[in-house]
Amino acid sequence: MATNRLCIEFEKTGLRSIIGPNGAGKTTFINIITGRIPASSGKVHFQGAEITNKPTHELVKLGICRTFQITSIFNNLTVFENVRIAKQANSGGSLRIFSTKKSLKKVACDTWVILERLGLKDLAGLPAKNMSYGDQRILEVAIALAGDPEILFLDEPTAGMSPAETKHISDLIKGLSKEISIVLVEHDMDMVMRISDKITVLHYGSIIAEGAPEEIRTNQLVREAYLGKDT
Amino acid sequence: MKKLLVVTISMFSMFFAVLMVVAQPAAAVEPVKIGVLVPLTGIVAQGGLEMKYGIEMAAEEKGKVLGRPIELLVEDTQIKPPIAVTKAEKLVYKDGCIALIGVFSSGVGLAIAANIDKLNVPFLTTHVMTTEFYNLHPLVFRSGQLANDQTAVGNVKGILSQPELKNRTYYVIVHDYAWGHDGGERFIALAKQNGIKIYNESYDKAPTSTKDWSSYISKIKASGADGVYMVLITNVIPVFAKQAADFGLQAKGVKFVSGAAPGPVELEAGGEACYGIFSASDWSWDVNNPISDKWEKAFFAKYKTIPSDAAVHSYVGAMNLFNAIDKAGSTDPKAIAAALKGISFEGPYGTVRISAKDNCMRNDAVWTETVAAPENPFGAKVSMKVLKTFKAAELGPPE
Amino acid sequence: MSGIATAVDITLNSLVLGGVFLIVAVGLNIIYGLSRVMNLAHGSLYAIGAYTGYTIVSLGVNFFVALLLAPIIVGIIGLIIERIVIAPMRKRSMIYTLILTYGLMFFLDGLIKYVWGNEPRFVAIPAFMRETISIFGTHYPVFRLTTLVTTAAVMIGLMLFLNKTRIGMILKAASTIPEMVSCLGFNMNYIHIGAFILGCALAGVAGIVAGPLTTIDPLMGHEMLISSFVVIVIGGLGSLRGAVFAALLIGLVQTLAEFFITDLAMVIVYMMMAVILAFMPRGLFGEGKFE
Amino acid sequence: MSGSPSMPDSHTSLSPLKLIGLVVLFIALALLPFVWGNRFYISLITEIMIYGLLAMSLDVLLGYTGLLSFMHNAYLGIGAYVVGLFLIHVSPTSLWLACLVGVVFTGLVALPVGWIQVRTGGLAFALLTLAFGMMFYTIVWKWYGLTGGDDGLMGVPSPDIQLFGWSVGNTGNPAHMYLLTLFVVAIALILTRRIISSPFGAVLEAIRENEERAAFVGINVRRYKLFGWMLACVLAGTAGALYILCKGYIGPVTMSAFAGAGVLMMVLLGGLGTLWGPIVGAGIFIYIQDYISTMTEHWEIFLGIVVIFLVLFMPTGFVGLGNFFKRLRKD
Repeated sequence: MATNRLCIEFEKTGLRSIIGPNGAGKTTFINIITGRIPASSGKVHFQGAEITNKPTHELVKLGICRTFQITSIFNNLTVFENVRIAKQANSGGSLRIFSTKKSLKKVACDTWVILERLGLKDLAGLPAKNMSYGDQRILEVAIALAGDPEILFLDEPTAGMSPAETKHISDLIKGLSKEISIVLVEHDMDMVMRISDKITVLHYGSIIAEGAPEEIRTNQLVREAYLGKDT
Repeated sequence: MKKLLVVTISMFSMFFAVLMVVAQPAAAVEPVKIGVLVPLTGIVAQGGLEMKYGIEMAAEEKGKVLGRPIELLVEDTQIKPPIAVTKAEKLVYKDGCIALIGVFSSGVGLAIAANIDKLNVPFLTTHVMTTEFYNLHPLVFRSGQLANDQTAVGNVKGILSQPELKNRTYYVIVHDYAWGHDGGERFIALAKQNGIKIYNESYDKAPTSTKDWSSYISKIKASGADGVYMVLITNVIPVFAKQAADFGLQAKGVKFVSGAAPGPVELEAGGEACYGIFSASDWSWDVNNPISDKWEKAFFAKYKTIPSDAAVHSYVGAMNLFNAIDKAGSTDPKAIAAALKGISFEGPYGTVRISAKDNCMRNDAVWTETVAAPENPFGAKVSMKVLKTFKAAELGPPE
Repeated sequence: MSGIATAVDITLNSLVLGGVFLIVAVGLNIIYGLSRVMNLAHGSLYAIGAYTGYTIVSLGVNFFVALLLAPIIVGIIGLIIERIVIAPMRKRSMIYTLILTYGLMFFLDGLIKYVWGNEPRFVAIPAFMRETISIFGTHYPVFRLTTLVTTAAVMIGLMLFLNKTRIGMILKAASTIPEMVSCLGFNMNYIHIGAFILGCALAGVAGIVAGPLTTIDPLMGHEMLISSFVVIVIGGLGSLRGAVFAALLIGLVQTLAEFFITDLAMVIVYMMMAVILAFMPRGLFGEGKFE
Repeated sequence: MSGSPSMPDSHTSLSPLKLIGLVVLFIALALLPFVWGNRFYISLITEIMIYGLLAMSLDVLLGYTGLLSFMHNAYLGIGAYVVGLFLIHVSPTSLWLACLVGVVFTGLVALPVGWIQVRTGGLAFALLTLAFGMMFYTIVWKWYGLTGGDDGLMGVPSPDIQLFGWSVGNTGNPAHMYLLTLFVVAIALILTRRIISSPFGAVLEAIRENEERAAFVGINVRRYKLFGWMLACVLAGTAGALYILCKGYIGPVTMSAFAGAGVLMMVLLGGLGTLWGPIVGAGIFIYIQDYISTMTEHWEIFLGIVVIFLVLFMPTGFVGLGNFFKRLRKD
């Protein structure tokens, strides 16, 4: 049982982090919410409506977007196209088979705004596969952002990033958490402690602690989960 | 660097291939070009090869037509109708052939005939049995294997002439395409008229790609029929016979009558399992007359393979065509067609006359049984022994 | 001939046909299961097995010795193919591997025609196998019964190899979780080569076993390839039980279709294949999915 | 925001120079039959264009949506059979109606098949196309009464439709058939290129690149795969209508698995993901199949080697070669 009788509430805005030792069920949990794995039991509600086991693209239309632990982007498309396609899928126009991509003026403008915000503007013409690993992680966040998310799940965004990139991405996430709700699955403890509004600790598929960073740092149960019981 | 090297090689090979095609040897006197369409790949490649040999022998023997040398241009139809049509277009438009000859299967013959107005050349088939060729088109002729109706008449008469075959119940199995259906239906109709018992009037239809005949043979065993009438493509006959022998049909005394003349080379592969197959066909090397014996020796000397009816049909057909071109005195398709009507040639199996009424040949035929071959110069183990001969008029169709 | 005799005939015929399908399909399954290579040239290797068997027997070697020699030769051919053509495709996408093995099929079919020509060939089976024995009133060729025995022997041998020998277990494990096996220190390269050779050898065995049953001609590989696809799809990927069930089922349907001349029987088989592919990706018993 | 600089797009949009070049090429091709009167080459090039259209429609599936179809020629066959049957049984004169019925019927057949096909991807999709393809092949072969079975459709009347005063159809002057084919294929090429570079086309490419990420940006992957499938099948149906007009014949052999893989070969020879590449590929394949087979009947060995060589060393095909040389000049 990856997750059992797990109940979490997310606020409209703010940055919630989910931490826990490897195999605690963090990724499985957000996979269920985002429709990547069908939920065997339990319910998922979003803004009052029940959305359990809805197909992925409908969830995204509702505003539930995510990034993946293993970077998942459109390799052979340019950076600009990666974000533009996400924007187009979100704001409509995909069924227009005779007009050109340029004709979707608003989609193009919004794309430039997102690229600007994430500092990817000068890489716009580059095929995504030629970018550095760190930039690809940032591009994936940009793609997720292009879906106008209400709630954004980030699965270990800083994994494999340089300290400078980690700093840049954590500031960005902090800024975003003011407008929308962000759920961060992360191992980088000091980053989590620094920027999270609230932290939930998962262990063997169930919640063992939930609260502000300070409470979690001093919580005995959390220390045992990580460091193991000292006999 | 590796990629660059590889790319230059591929460019060079393409260039070389184009060069080879374009550099056509210039001939001194403009030869008369005849297009030969035979299957050189696929399951009937052996028959196609023998047809090519027969036509080459005729060209060699005839030497000149309209005072000009004969040039044969051979193309492989792969017995696929669309490819045969493209090859026919190549022979007529690109190579400038003034006539087409050959073709092994009905499907291919009918596909080319459907395009004959566009091609606008006389088209003489030498191994097509479908009855749809009677009066099909003013430019389309047949001078080769007995048609389905003639074979059915020959087989029924042959069965009636053999006491041990007459009162058997025949199980009919055919290859599942137009030629097979036509052959099966005609035999069943004629057999019923003459009181020959048929076990399954809705005859069995087996796909041409069938390799494992066990379930069909089991059905024959289950039916208790002591005779089998098979309308199968030439090279499948020994396969069917061999698998039937495996199941002990021959041992139980079942006799086989074939709606298509088995090819001698194919029979060799089947060995003793192929003994005891009766069939009406134009010719087998067991026919002894001066022309036939002379032709057989010349054929064996040149090609070192057992002379077959596919080769002799094409030889006679080619001679008819060459004589018709000479008679017409020009390469105009209408003139050659007019000359072909009613033309006849004294060949190894007697006079072969192309009927002026329906553009298809009339000739004598033989009723043969496959037996262990007597002493013969060709080293053949299996031979088609002649039991009875038919006059052309007997087989019809009336003119 | 009584109804029982016909029933015996049909069952034996479908068992023989199903047996050949089984060996070819299992070979294809092993190669795909272990190295994710769907080898479209598998049918041609089956044909090469039949032709090699024919040549060995025509050189006077005893049929049963040929039964061992042919798979070894086809296995060696498999090794050569793997080293030259398949190995560089390791990292490439599945679509290119498919197209490559398709080109390989063209090449091998052309080679068969070049070496052995076009006419059908017959394997000279030993004299004692040519008789027929009567079972429940039907004369059934002894040779076809020996084919059943050979098929059973090959399958049991394979089962023992996979479950009892060390290499076998490694191969079986690698087909489920390749990463884990490589973490345990086994060189995945050898496993891929081993799987490919084993798969080709099985195609070779099926070839020489089926040779005397049907005609040996250059096109025998094409139909067998499509039938073996049907078997591994319906049986399910990586499952021996599934392959056995599916092979016998297809053998029965094809035999009955030919016996009762229902024209559209094969259409039903393809429809079943389509339904399983679309709605039951694991097939009837399979573990793995067709990615 | 400093306006929106020109969108860096992986597709080179049609610069004026290129446009003129294409128009000149089209006119040259249109005049070819009158300059070079040899009828064999004209009908050969017509056949190449028809197979090119079929290969291009397969490229829409393979090169742009990343879906491999083993037997895409089945839909050419359906289109051809329906047009042929309409001409034989309904009315031998109304050719345009026959072609319309043929293409629409192919679409109607492709819809339910497509609905099942898009539930799968990758190898399962390819095997499913094989299953459906063999189903159509067996039905056409066995339904002897209607389709003429193994011998194919016989007795197709080739009406001479008056296209601006020219008689088209397989008995008419092949130059007219050539022009009709050139006209239809050119339109299909322009339309498909327009669709591929449209927002809809961008969705297809996203699905090709990464199907899961496409779902996670809000694309209903199955629906768009179905649209891509329908576009490819309708184009194949059009090629089928042209095929029976040009050849006056259609048979199961054209719909077989063997021929289906030939079309796949054309796309690879030409180059994946370049719409007009497969048309070049069709030319190369038919050249190999026809010319080489006259020189030696072992043309299959030659073709096998070319394919293996291409996949190993030059996956972008001959057209891709062009880009290869461009890259060479740059570095």
